[in-house]
This record gives sequence, C-alpha cells and structure tokens, in this order.
Amino acid sequence: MTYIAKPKVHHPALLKNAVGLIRRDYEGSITTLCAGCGHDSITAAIIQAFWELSIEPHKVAKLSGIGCSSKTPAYFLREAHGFNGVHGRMPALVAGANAANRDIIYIGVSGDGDSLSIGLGQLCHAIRRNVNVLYILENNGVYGLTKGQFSASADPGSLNKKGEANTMEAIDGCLLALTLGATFVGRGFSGDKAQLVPMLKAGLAHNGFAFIDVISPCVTFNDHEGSTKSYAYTRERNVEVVQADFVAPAAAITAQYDPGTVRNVLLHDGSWVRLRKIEEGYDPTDRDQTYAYIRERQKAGEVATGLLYLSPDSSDLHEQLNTVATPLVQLPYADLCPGSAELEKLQRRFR
Amino acid sequence: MTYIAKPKVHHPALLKNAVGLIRRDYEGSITTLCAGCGHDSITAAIIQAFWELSIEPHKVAKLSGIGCSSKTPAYFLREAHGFNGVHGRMPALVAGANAANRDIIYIGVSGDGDSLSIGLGQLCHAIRRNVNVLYILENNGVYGLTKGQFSASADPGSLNKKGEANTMEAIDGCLLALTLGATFVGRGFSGDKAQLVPMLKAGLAHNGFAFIDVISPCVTFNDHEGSTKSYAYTRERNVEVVQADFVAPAAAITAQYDPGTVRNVLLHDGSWVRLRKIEEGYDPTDRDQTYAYIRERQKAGEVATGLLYLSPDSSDLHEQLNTVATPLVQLPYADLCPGSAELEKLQRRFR
Amino acid sequence: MDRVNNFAFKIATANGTGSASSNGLIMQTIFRMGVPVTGKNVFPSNIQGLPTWYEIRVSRQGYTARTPQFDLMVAMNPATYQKDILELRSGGWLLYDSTWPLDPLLSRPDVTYLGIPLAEMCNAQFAAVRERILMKNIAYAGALCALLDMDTSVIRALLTEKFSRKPALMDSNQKAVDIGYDFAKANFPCPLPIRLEPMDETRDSILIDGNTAAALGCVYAGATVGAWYPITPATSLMEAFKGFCQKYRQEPDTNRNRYAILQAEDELAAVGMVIGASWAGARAFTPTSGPGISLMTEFIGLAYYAEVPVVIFDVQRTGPSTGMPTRTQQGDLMLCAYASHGDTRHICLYPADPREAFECAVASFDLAERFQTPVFVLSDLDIGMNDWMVSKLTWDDSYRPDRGKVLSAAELDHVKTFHRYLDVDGDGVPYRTLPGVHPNGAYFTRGSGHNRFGVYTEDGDEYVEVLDRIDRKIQSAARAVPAPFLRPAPGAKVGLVTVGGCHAACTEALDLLAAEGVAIDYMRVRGFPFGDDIRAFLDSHAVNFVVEQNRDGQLRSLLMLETGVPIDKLESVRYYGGFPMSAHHVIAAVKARLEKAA
Amino acid sequence: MDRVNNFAFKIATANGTGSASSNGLIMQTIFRMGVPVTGKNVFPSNIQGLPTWYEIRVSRQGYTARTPQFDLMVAMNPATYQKDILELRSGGWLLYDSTWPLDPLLSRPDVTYLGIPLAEMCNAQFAAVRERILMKNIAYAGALCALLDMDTSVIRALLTEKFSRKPALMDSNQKAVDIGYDFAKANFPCPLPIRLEPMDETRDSILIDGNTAAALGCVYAGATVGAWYPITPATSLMEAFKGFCQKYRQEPDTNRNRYAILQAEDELAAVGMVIGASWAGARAFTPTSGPGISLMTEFIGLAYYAEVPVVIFDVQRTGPSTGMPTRTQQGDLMLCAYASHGDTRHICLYPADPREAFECAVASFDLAERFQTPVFVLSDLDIGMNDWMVSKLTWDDSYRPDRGKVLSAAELDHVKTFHRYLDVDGDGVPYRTLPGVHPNGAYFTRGSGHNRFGVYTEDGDEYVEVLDRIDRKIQSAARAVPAPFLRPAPGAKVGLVTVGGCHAACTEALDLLAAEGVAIDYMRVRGFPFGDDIRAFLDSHAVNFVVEQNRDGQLRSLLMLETGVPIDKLESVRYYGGFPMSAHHVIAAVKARLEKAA
Ligand SMILES: Cc1ncc(C[n+]2csc(CCOP(=O)(O)OP(=O)(O)O)c2C)c(N)n1
Ligand SMILES: Cc1ncc(C[n+]2csc(CCOP(=O)(O)OP(=O)(O)O)c2C)c(N)n1
Ligand code: SF4
Ligand code: SF4
Ligand SMILES: [Mg+2]
Ligand SMILES: [Mg+2]
Repeated sequence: MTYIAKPKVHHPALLKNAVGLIRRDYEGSITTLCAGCGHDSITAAIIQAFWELSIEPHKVAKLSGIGCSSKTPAYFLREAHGFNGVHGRMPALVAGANAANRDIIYIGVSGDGDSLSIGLGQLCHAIRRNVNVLYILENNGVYGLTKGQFSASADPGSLNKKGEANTMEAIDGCLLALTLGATFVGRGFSGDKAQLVPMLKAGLAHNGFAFIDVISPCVTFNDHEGSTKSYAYTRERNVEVVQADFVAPAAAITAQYDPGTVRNVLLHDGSWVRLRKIEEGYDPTDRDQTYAYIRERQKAGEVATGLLYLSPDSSDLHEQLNTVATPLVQLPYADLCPGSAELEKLQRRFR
Repeated sequence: MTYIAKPKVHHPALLKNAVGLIRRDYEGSITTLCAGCGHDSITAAIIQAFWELSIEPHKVAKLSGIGCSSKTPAYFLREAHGFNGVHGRMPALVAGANAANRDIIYIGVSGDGDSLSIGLGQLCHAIRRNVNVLYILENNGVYGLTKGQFSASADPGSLNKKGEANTMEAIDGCLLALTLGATFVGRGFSGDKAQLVPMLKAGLAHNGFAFIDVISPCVTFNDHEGSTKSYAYTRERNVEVVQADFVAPAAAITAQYDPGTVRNVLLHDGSWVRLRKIEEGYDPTDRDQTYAYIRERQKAGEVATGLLYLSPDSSDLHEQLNTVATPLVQLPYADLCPGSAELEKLQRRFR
Repeated sequence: MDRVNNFAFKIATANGTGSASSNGLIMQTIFRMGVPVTGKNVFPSNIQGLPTWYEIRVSRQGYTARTPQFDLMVAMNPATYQKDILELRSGGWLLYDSTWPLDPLLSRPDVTYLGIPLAEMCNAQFAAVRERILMKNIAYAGALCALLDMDTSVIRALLTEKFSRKPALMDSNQKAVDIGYDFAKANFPCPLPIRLEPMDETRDSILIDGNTAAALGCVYAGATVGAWYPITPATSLMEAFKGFCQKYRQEPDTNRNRYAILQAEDELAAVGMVIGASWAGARAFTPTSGPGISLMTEFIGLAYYAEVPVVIFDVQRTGPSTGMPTRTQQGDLMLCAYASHGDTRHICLYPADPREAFECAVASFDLAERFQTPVFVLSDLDIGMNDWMVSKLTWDDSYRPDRGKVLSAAELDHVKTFHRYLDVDGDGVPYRTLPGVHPNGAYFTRGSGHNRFGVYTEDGDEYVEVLDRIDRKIQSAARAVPAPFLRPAPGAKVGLVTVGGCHAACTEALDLLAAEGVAIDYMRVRGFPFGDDIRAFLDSHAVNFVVEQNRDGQLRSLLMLETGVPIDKLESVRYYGGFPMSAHHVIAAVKARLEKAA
Repeated sequence: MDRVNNFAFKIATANGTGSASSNGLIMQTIFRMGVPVTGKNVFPSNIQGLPTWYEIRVSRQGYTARTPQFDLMVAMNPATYQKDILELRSGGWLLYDSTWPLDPLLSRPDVTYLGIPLAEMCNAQFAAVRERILMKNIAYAGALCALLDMDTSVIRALLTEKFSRKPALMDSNQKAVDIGYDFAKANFPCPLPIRLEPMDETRDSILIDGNTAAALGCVYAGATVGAWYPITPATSLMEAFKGFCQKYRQEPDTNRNRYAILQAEDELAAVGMVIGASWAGARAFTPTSGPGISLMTEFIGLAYYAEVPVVIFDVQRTGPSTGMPTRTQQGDLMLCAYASHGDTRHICLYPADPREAFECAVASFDLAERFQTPVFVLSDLDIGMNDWMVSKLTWDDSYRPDRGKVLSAAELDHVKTFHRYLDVDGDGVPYRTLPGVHPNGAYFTRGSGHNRFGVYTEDGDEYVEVLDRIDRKIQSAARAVPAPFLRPAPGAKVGLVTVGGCHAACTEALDLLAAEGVAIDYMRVRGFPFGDDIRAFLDSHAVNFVVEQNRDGQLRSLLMLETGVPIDKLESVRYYGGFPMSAHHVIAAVKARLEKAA
C-alpha cells in the first residue's frame, strides 16, 4: 500500500524511475474510448506499474485481440512493439511470440467477449500451457465495440440497456482459470488503482500465465441500473480478500504486520509478493480453498477481489518444453543447421 | 441396480420392450474400431439404455464430431438420423437442431480431443445454453484417430506409448462443467456398464445439458503401463461416489434403502433418479460440494465416478428463449408470415 | 445549373453526440416534401468522440449514388473543419458554430461562411448538459429549414409523431428548431440557391436500410432460427429481425416465441447452428461480414458436401482482415463463390439496394432448400446500413416456401429403403428427410466420403459419382437465380457490367454519358452461378467495362472463370477506398479508355 | 514384353496386422539390388481391421507413377479377394494363404493361383498369437524372394541391421523368410517371368516420403518454432521434424532444446502461434491439410495484410470437408492462392516429389521472410506419405537464411522515426523490426486499416496506398519463386501443363506418346504467382493440356486468372478419385482430344 502510494507524495509526474524515465515515457497515443470507460483507468494502472518496475518499454511486447479493451495497448508504452491481432486469438499469438523470444516481457489485453466468447478455447489452452504473460481481461459484461450485446460474463438476471435480462450462467474467469490449473489468479476493479497496480506488478514478475480479471464498467452500454457490471454495483459489492504488495528483488521485507495475517511468496526473479490476508484463515496458495471462497462470496452476491491465488511453484511453457535459456530468435544459424556432411550421413537411413 | 440387472435373467436378446422392439433393433452398422476399444462398450451401454427406455429410434437424433469416438453414432440406432459433423463443432449443430425441433431426443457423442481441444469453446457454451442433449465425452486421454498424441485430458506425468510424459495440466470435463453451471454432471467408465446404463437413462430424461465424461481406454495407443487412462489404472483408481438408478415415470419408488443414504430427484418428464450415496454426507445436488469432492479424490489419485451432480431445477435453452411448445419446424407458414396487408402497414415507419 | 431539389450537403459532427436523430429528421422532412433523397452515414470504428459525417443528397431525378462534392457543409466538428472545408465545391456554403471564432487560416475565398452561435443559444435555452449537446443538433436542423426552404410544418408534424408521448421533449425540440430557424432567417439570405421545392416523387417509396429490409425478408420467408455473432455492419440485420419477430412472432395466448435467435460464441458456432437447424428442417440464417465468412469456411464445405441448406448474409466491409470495419467494399465475391477447401462452388445473390435485399432474402431460403446447399446474400455496408429511397416493398400472399425435395411421413411409408444421395429425378437434386419423421427416413449425414446411398465410402468411383452430381446440381442453379438486370442502349458497341450497390453509380454515369452521346449497354449480375445470358452479353461486345468495389477485380475474375470470356474483353473499373462508388469513378474510367481507343 | 525389372505387384492385408515392416523390407531389398522401385500405401481412415494395400512398382526406367493394373497380387485379406483379383492383368499371378480353401467363385481362368499355407506353417513354427500374425507377413516376403528372384543375401543383411540388438527377433524373422522362400521354391516354377535382376540404378538415390523430406528442409532452413494440430496426412511431417530436432537441436552441455514444438488446440491456434513466433523473429511453420487451411483462413488474411511471414505446409487430401482423409488430391490450389476475405493473394510452392518437398521447405522460409507474407507449400498425401525413390538430397553449406529487410539494433540507432509500411526501396517491400531490439523500432502491428507509417487510419487514400503496395510486392514474388520445369519436345505443336505430383504420370505419359510419334511440350509450374515464362509457354501453343487432380480444374482457373490466357487454349485433364494419377489417365485424355481434332 504505502509502497505504491509513495510516489504520489513528491510530484509523481516528474519523478524518474531506476532507468531514468518519467511516467509520461510509459504512455501511448491518446485514447479513443468513451470518456469514463473503465478500460482507460486500467491503462493508467498499467502505465503506473511499468513505471514503478522501471522496465525498459522496448523490452515489452503488448498484444491484444479485437474490442474496445483490445484497443488499449495503443494507449500505453509507445516504445514497445504492439500487436492488435484478430478477435479472440491473442493467446495463440502470445504463445508463439513467447516460444520464439522468452526474454521479452509479454502483456496481453483482452475483453470478456474476446476472451470468454470467441476466444474461450484459446484462453483455456494458454492457461494450460502456462505461457509467461500478464493477461488482463477487461471485463464489462458486454461487447462494447459492437454496441452492448451481453457477453459470456454477464450475470444471470443482469439487465441490458433495453431492460432485457440475461438468462445464461455467467463464466467467471477466475473460477475457470483455477479449474484449469492457473498459477496466478487475480481480480481487480478499474476503479481501484491502489489495489490494481501492485497486482499488475506481481503478474509481470510471475513466471507463467498471470490471469487478472478486471471489472471495467462500460459507461455507454452497461453502467445502468440493473447491470451487475456498473460502477455503482461493483463499488458496492466488491470485497477485497487479499491485499497484495509487490516487493522488488532488492528491497528487504520488513514484517510490519501481525505474521498470522501476512504471507510472503518469493517469485522466481527474486521479487516478493506480500499477501496481506484481509480474511482470517484464507490461504491464497490453496487452489481449492480459493475456488470455494470465490463461490461463497458469489452466492452472497459479492465479488471477491485481490490477488486470489498464487502458486508458489509454477513452471512455464519453456520449462515444460525444456528449451534453451537463450531466446530461440538469438540462436546463430550455425547452431541450427546440421550441414551437408551430416545430410549425406543421415540419408543412409533412407537406403 | 436390480432394475437394470433384471433383463439379463430372461434371455435379454429376445426380450421386447414397451414399444415392441428387441435390443437388436437399437443397434447400428458393425463397428470399425479396434477390438477392445472402450468406445464400443459405451455403444453397447447406449443401446441398452435406449432399449430399456423404450424410445422409438426414429425420435432420436445422434450427432458427433470427428474421431474414433465420433464414429460410434453409426454403430447404434440405425433408425435414427445421424450427423457426423466437423471436428469439435458438434455442440453448435445440436444447439441449432434442438432450437428447430425440441421434440427430438438428442444424443451427442464426442471425444476428449473433439471436446476439450478444438471443440472446447463450443462445449463450454453449449453447457451455458443448457441445450437439451445427452452429451457423452468418450475420454481416452489421446487423439486415437490420429494415432495417439496427448489430448487435453491427459494427466500431467502420464506417459505416451513412446514413454514421453505429458507436462500440462489436464482438463477435467466434470470440474469444467460444474464451473460453467452445468445442470447434470456424471462420470463413468466404459468397463462398468452397470453403472453407465442408468446414468445414460437419467441423462436422456434430464431437461437440459446432461454431461457425462466416460473414461474409455484406447487399447491401441493409451492402454500401456504409465498411462492414467488405461483399463488397469481406471479399474484400480475409480471410486463410485453416487450410484444412480433410473426409475421410469410409471414405476413406484420403493424406498428399500436406509433413507439417510438415498435421495430421489424428480425429473421434469415425471421420471425419478434415485441417487444412492455410497459416500456418507455427499450431496449430489450441491454444486460446490461436488466440485470439492472431485478435487479431493483427484488429489488422492482417484477418479470419482457416478452421477456426481444433478440440479433439481434446470431450465433448458427453450425455456430461456421462451419459445413455443410446438417445435418450430412444425409451425404452419401462415403463423410465420405477416402477409401483404401488414407489410403495407408497417412501412409507414419508413416514411 | 439549377440547384432546386438537386444538391448535396454534409453534416460533420462527432461520434456519440446524438446527431443521428437530427439527421434523420432532416431526411424525413425532405422525403415527406416528396423530394427524392438519400443519406449516407460515414462513421468511425469507435463508440464516442471520433469524427462522423452524414451525407445527404437531394436529387429530383432520383439518383442515389454518393457525390464526393458538396454544396453545403454543416461543420459542427472543429477537429475536421480543415478537411471538411476542402470538400465544398467552389461557391458553396459552410455553416459553423460561431460560438467560437473560426480559425482564419481555414477560410476559403470561394466559400460563403454562415456562422450561427448554436452552443451559445442552446446553453442559454437549455439547462442539462446532455440536452444542450443534443439540442445543438436539432438547432442546425432548424437553420437548414430556413436555408434550404424545408417545410417547417412537416418538421413539426414529425416531432409531434415522434414525441407524442413525451410533450416535454416535444417542446424542447421545437424550441431548438425555432432557435436555428429564426437565427438563419434573421441573418442570412434565405433560402439559398440550393433549396427544396415540394414534389410528388416519394409517394410510392420508403426510406429504409438494407439490413432492415433483409430482416423483413427473413420474417416473410418464414425463417424461424437465426444464429449470429455480432459484427459491424451485419449486427443491425439480426437486431431488426428480432424487432419484427417480437411484433409478428408471438403466440397469441401464451406470448411465447415462434422464433429462436441464438447469439453464438463466434461465427463458427453461428453457422454450425444454422446447419443444425436447417438439417432439422427449419429455415435458418446467419448474418455476418468478411471475418465471419473466413471463420465459417470449414463448416461451409461441410454443408456443401453433405448438402444441407444454409443462408448466409455477408454484409461486406473493407478488408482484408479487420480492415476498415465501418467502410464499404465488395471484397468477398471470390471467397463466397468458392469458399472452403477441396472442390466447392456456392450459390450467391447480389442485391443492389434495400428493396433487392428484401427480395434476395426471400429467394435465398427457397434456393437453399431447393438445392440443399449454402446460399450467400452479398450485400455491403452501404446497402445494409445507409438510408436508401426505394419503391415500397410488396408481397404476394400466394407465395409458399419452396421446401425442395423433402419426403413427408406419408411418402416415407411407401419408401422401402431411402437413399439420401441418389439422383432419382436426374436433375442432380436428391431427396432429403428430416429427423423425427419416420423410421424409413433415417440416414447418416457426414462430411466424409459417401456414396449415392449415403453410405460411408473410400471407393474412388463412388466418391466421384456423388461429387460430380453435386457439381451438376449447383450448375443447374444458374437457371434458378435472379436473371441479370439488362438495360440496352440503342446503337451501343460497348457494354458495362457491374454488381450490387455499384448500380446506383453506374446507371447515373450511363445517363450522363448518354447525354454526351456515349451509348453503352448495361448489365448487372444478380446471381451466381452465371447463366448463358451473361456470357451472351459479354460476347456481344468488343469491350465490357467491369465495374466493382475491390482491388483485384473479383467480379471480372468470376466472369472469366465461369463464362470463359477472354480477359481482353473485360476492362476493369475499380474503386475500393471504402466509400460507396460515385458516378464520376465510372465516367472517368470509361472516357479514359474510349479516348485511348479513339 | 520383357517383364524383368519392369512390373508391379500389390499386397492386400488388413489395417493393424503389421504388414508395414514386411512391405518395407521388400521395398528396401529391391532398392538395394539397384533396381528403381516405388511404393504406395493405400490405407483406410481407421486404425485397425479395415482393408489396406501396398502397391510396389518396379521400373528399370525409373517411372514412379501409379499403375492401376498389377502382375502379381499378394491377397492376404479374404475380405477383399474379390476386388483384388479383378485388379490383376490377364496372365497375372495371385498369391494367397491356402490354409483355408479359396472360394471357387473367385477363380479367374486367366490368372495363376499360388497357394501357400502361411498361417498353417507360421502357427506350427511360432507360439505367440501376435508373433504368428506378424511372421505371416514376413513369410510372404520370403515367398516373393523366390518368386521374384529377390536377393536373399540382401534381405538377410537388412534383417541383421534392423535387429542387430534383438537376436531373437532376427531369428524368427529369418525363419519366417525361409518358410516362405522354401515353400515357393518347392512348389512353384521360380522365378516367375516377372522378376528382378540386379542393376546399378539406385546408387545416388534414396527412398523417402515427402513429409520426412519437408521436415528435414525445415531443420536445415533453421526453423525453430513449429506449431501444429494433428491431421492426416500432415501429422508425420511434424513427427519427423521432432525426430530430427531431438538429434540435431540439443544444446551440448545442457541437453536443452534449440527448438519449440507447440501442439496447439486447433489449427486456428497453430497458425496464430506461427504468426506470433514469426512476428517475434523466429522461423516458424505449421503443417496441416485442407480442413486446417479452411480454419486458418481468417488468420492468413491478418498475416497478409499486417505483413507477417508465415510458412504453411498443406499436405492435401481428398475434399471437400472431411472427404477421404487417407486419399490424395490437389483440391486446395484455389483456396491457398486467394485464402481469406477481402483482396488477398498468396505465394505458393508446388513440390512434385519428396526431393522438391525438401527444397521447397527451405525456399518457403526465405520467401516468407523476404516478402513478409504467408507462403504455402502444397504437397499432397501421395508425395507426403508414400515412399518415393528420388536422387539424394544435397546441401550447400554456403547457404544463409534470407531474413529479408529486418533492421538491426545498430541500424535502428540511426533511424529517427521508423515507418513500418513505407516503400523505402520502391520494391514494395517495407522494413521490419523485431520486438525487444531497440526503442526506435517500436510500431503497432494491426489487421485494421493503417497507413504507410503504420498508423491506424480510416482514410481511403492512405488505405489504398498500402493495399496497392502489398499487391505490387506479391506480384514481384513471381520472379522469386521457382521457375517452371520445362521439357520441350522437338516439333511439338501442343503443350501440356501440370503441377505437383502429377509430374510422374505426365512425364511417363509423354514418353509413351513420344514413342507413338506424338510430340508435346511439357511445363510443370512450381510457384505462384506465375511469371511471364508461364504465359509465354501457354501462348506458344494452340492447345495446352492442363493436367491436375481435382474436379474443378483449379490449376486451369489459376492459369486463366493470372495469365489471361483464354479458356479455349486450355484443355482440362482431371482425375480426382483419390489415388495418385497414372500415365494412362493422361494418355487417354490426350489421344481423345487429338483424335477429335484430327
Ligand atoms: C471474427 C470477428 N467477429 C466479430 C467481430 C466484431 N467484434 C469486434 S469487437 C467484438 C466484441 C468485443 O467485446 P469485448 O471483447 O468484451 O470488448 P469490449 O469492446 O467490451 O471492451 C466483436 C464481436 C470481429 N471483429 N471479428
Ligand atoms: C479440422 C480438423 N483438424 C484435425 C483433424 C484430424 N483429427 C481427426 S480425429 C482427431 C482427434 C480425435 O481425438 P478424440 O476426439 O479424442 O477422438 P478419439 O479418436 O480419441 O476417440 C483429429 C485431430 C480433423 N479431422 N479436422
Ligand atoms: S463502448 Fe463501452 S467499452 Fe467501449 S469505449 Fe465506450 S465505454 Fe468503453
Ligand atoms: S485407436 Fe484407440 S480410440 Fe481409436 S478405435 Fe482404436 S482403440 Fe479405439
Ligand atoms: Mg466487453
Ligand atoms: Mg480421445
């Protein structure tokens, strides 16, 4: 908390981070989204997170699908490569890019239509592969860009602008991710930057697929009375379960909290995530407890937020594939081609 | 149990059911699958279930995707329309067919590759829509028809024929279905017909999407030592949690079991499912308990089988769409076309 | 040149400021004055804040094509002043909000500036922020009443109809109209030379967009199942279908639906649902655009080979890939004709305006069921989403759906063994049965190799027999699709061929060329596969201009492949920048070529 | 006619009985005797129990095309006796298992029956059930040694190599060979007139299938990322790639992989992974077949428009839809050339045999990166999965991958603002940058409208400028793809054009026709877009036969569209029953047409 609040104190806009960049250096082109769109707040949080982590923008690749949410990578990290692919297929693009160059920091931005409708299969399989990417699902319960149809995350009974009720079960991205064995599962709210920024940082540091579902109200099509993804509804119903602080590799951990309520998880890059459990007895490293807890809250009409689950041991795509440490794109051709002599030799097999 | 055992006593092959058909009448063309393939046993159970329910074959439509498993609809109910679609897309075909004609009994047969890889998105959304179909996932952990690659249901650590271990998390169809709000979730084993047949019957009677994951060993590519989908492994590890008996609408329920362990669930067609809880305190109508229980068993290296979850109230696609009782295909054209006078009238809107 | 009832103006605003209702009001007023009018909405691929334009063409001759030059610009969006001013013809007028001074750099000596303090006046009159924004739009409509001599009684009547139940809104709208009207009257020489005069040219016409018309066609054809995944510019088709169904497809007593709309998770599922529903016997359809067609490609091949009826509306937009989703194009002609791997060929219909969209919609279901195959209706964003003036839609109550060769239970009683893919009648079209009807009707539908009996096969000859029959079947559809529209010109030596929405630009261009003494025979193809009449037309001219809206000359490609006419007879005329084609595109190309020849 | 080293025989068994190893043994034995030989595996789309055949053609002239008539049938599968017997030429021999009596109805007076009690003898010799089944296959191989005069020392040598580490297996196999051999020697007049004589025609050749060769090409080209979804007949390509990588792509000390193979959840994901990997700078590819191409259609359009290199192997099978997955065809020529909605056009390579599959694989990566676009390598089941005799693969160690215009960090130091889609060199090919390399290299890749600077646009002119450049770029690739293979015939008036695997049938047919005094110029296209040389060839003949394996004459369509050659110059010759084409298909069609002409 304090950690991320600090900058605010001394004129954040001008403050330089470890690589000598100010926050402005992490911005992109100006948004074309509706004024008040939740997605823009998430963009701001992303900018904040990268700046605080002092990551060189060009070491990052930002990918997305299609939708209002998927447009946002254009609005941050202007010095990073961006890829706005086709609808619902960003997970495949990230998996391929990551396979080719494991040294890049990948961030994927998607929407609930992009991820849970047309892209559901790809999302699920990217989770299974544990591709090393921070995956942000900007969740507003509707297809914003096509003018407000219900998405698969719309809750049963939730009303659209015309007053029609959604009849189908909602897909809860967090429950789904846990069921598929995700190694990092969080939920945020575009309106709560203080909670979101450290979660994003932990997700960037996580070695594997970091899934964060961010409730991000669509002011134009789903912010009305009767919507369960509106600002009002979310403010009222969201319960912060786990408060995550991110502690960079260097920094020491000063256990200034009652140990019973704190848990520090070491990430493979040497950084720490300090999970402060608001809820007594909640263990954010227990997949099944987490699942059960989210369901309980759901049944109580509440939305559990925070870094809900973090697997202490996560082996990403490359560990599973046992690929070399050097990014494949950097291997010299000489290491890849067996040469003519070997070709002559191996053909004995075909005689 | 007794209920399905009975026929065996008096020469089942010749026995006529209520519509005067013998078991042979429910068969199809002869199988082209490998001798010993689990899928063939499931086909036999399906034949048994339809025969016992005295369903007229031509009132049934059988659909499938592509794969060895998806070939099986050709091997039962020769008098029913069959549709062997494209790979992984059977759920869409069923949804459309069901929307058009709700009076037909739909059975969909798929494989783990067909359902959990290429077809995962469609399966998930069919569950959300609660399309009224008995959906059988013939699960062997591999792509049989393409010669044994790991499917998404292969367990981590499970070995293929070459001895290579699978590294990715397995997708458990039952956990997935529960997470998506499925109204009927069962798991069977092709080797246990006695358990499977009543479950199939309950699934056919269920008003909505009845999902049954059936472990069905691939003798050619995944029945070896080190496989977790082999006959040996499954026989040894499967734990029957809930024994379901199906009681036809007419039949009376004679509570011959200690009430504490029995639960009768009324289905919308007036038939009953008698759930005999082998496990004390297990409530097959509690979604979250079921989920937690399956996970527990999993962690204990066991496979929970039986009719694991049954939602007492399930409203299918048509109830959600509020469609007329008459199948849409039977509506007379006169009821569909507003006619010329109305056309003239409504065009005032466009002036 | 007399500008009365013959001019074009453009309204530049920003997305999401509610200018749509004001523009609609203007359109309807002109229409109700009996003057032919067309409107084209040029909007961005976002929801709020980006520039958007509405182009209105008033044409006493009834021309509907887009004109790239404007007589009057209502420049409400400072962000695009510069660009907008350049689109004015010399001698034109620019109406702007003079609440803020206009940048002198933007002034054009040959343009008359009409400044109206719209914001200022509206802020004075209206309290609520949103209301102030909305009423600014109504106010410029009021100003146009004065400047163009629009009938104020008509506009008042329209407001009364619209707000009959909301008197408060009625008042503020009327007030806004008056503000604009009075200011213009007081400060400018009204009316301008470009003005309106009542006519009687719209009595038998309507203002409608193609998606709405197509949706009506689906309702009248008796379609009961619609499956879709939202995509611009096809979305409004399904929304319109839903609207009509809510009105006409409720079961009286129960209020239950005589239709089912399935919002699928993607286009693969949408077309799969249509195939499933059609297979079960319903008339089913899906509206989509280019990206959706690409995703449907595999399923389309299944429907072709397993012979299942499918109706797909491709409301084309600018490709490739995501392209420009809010711009128009005819880029899917080749894809739809041959979609999917292996040997496939599909029936296509090409409406030229909303009225034909209605007719093609109805025809598509008859063709799909008669030939048991996918049928594409290729419309585009311009036809589908813009307001066209077309003659009223009519309906023949004696129409009965052509369900094709479907065996009834009674017929199946007499069939011993039913053979799904047998060419019983020698016309290449086999008989089908529906599930649930009769035990004798059972068969197995599959996309894998099958023989004429419907049995799985890996035998080459059996496979070829079925595939060849399907080919004959599709070819025979050439006689069943709508014949080309022909407009011969006495003494013409050259021909001009086009497809779909280019019709408006082509016919206008041909009139103008004719006036200059250039006679050209005209043909617009309306269906695929092509019939002999199309080949005959091409053969009968040394040169045929082929006018279309795509880069690669896809219509020309189809003509070459299907008629065998050599390329040197086909002179390609293409425009594919995303706007609807204009007459000048055609005229310029034709003249250039004819001069070259001369 | 002399049958020495010039005959064909066929082995009929059932799927899953392990005849593959026996057939391979026979193939290799003949090959090592220096005699040209080809094998074609005809297998069903299931795993066990259905009929399967292996056709072996021995041709001293080195012809590799399929022959539909056989001199000898090894009829091991009673289920297909009837069908098999009919495929024997008059005067042919039928070898069958006489353990069970042969149905007299099946006897043909013009065929000699050779009964061998294989099951009986094997049951006597071997205990285990599975062993008995397997050894029966080896036993008929032994019998063929005697009947065809196969060199027993060669077969023994082969067994020794194969079972060097399993002496027990070595013995039983040798025993089985002897059983068959001795029985044949004792009971039949060995050798038969169809027999082998050692030659020296295979010294510089190998027996290899196209998928293995293509996989080798990927390894040698330096591909590091392969993404795929299993599908017959493409599966073995990725399996072979994996095999080679395990041998050649291990980091010495760590034993970690210098490659990544991603088994995707479907083909949409597979091609998406390839696009992502190529975008990041790796050489990436995906092998698939027709259904996969259909599913990749949308993504292919993205790669075309966003200009990302992609290599796709389409090992074609019989379509449409699922079709006959274990039969061959050339049904995707049109789809691959123009895949996706909107205006698109793609580079295609057409190997004719495994050797060219190897060469095309290497070339495809160079072309994809040089032109920053998808490249298709169109092989088919016959080339991909059958054992072809081709001259040894060779490699030039001076080869360096052509990565195309990729800016290095050093170069980017001097670039102030990088413009992704600017035609700097006037050749239509822009410069690329890779992520992670340099801050100056950043740009935004998108499938939506963009201008030459890589900035999002909805401006028609900016959009057109980029789309036209891409068109020029792809057209320029016509000079970079492999030139057509030409074989002029002195005094020829007509031409014959073909593509891919039809080469074997066409060249054999042309030899035979030449022998009859019919001279025909030959051209085989090897790459798309077509260059001027192709148009020139077609122009230079009054008639060009176009030989291909699909129903709709897709190669002919491509020739018409791309060269503008009129249809009446193109005489279509098609065979598409699922088997590889034979010389007689070509000869029959050519003669028919020439007689008609005469
Ligand atoms: C293949 C395809 N189908 C449909 C579309 C149209 N489309 C664009 S964005 C979108 C949905 C976006 O919803 P979501 O992902 O929730 O993003 P949001 O706009 O709500 O942020 C759709 C259906 C498309 N671009 N591509
Ligand atoms: C689009 C497409 N891709 C790939 C294939 C090849 N294919 C056929 S079946 C199959 C997998 C079948 O696996 P599963 O569903 O588990 O069925 P099983 O054979 O194991 O019963 C695949 C990949 C195909 N038919 N279509
Ligand atoms: S439509 Fe909704 S999601 Fe899209 S930009 Fe506007 S507010 Fe955001
Ligand atoms: S391969 Fe496996 S799944 Fe397929 S039929 Fe044989 S045993 Fe069954
Ligand atoms: Mg959304
Ligand atoms: Mg399987």
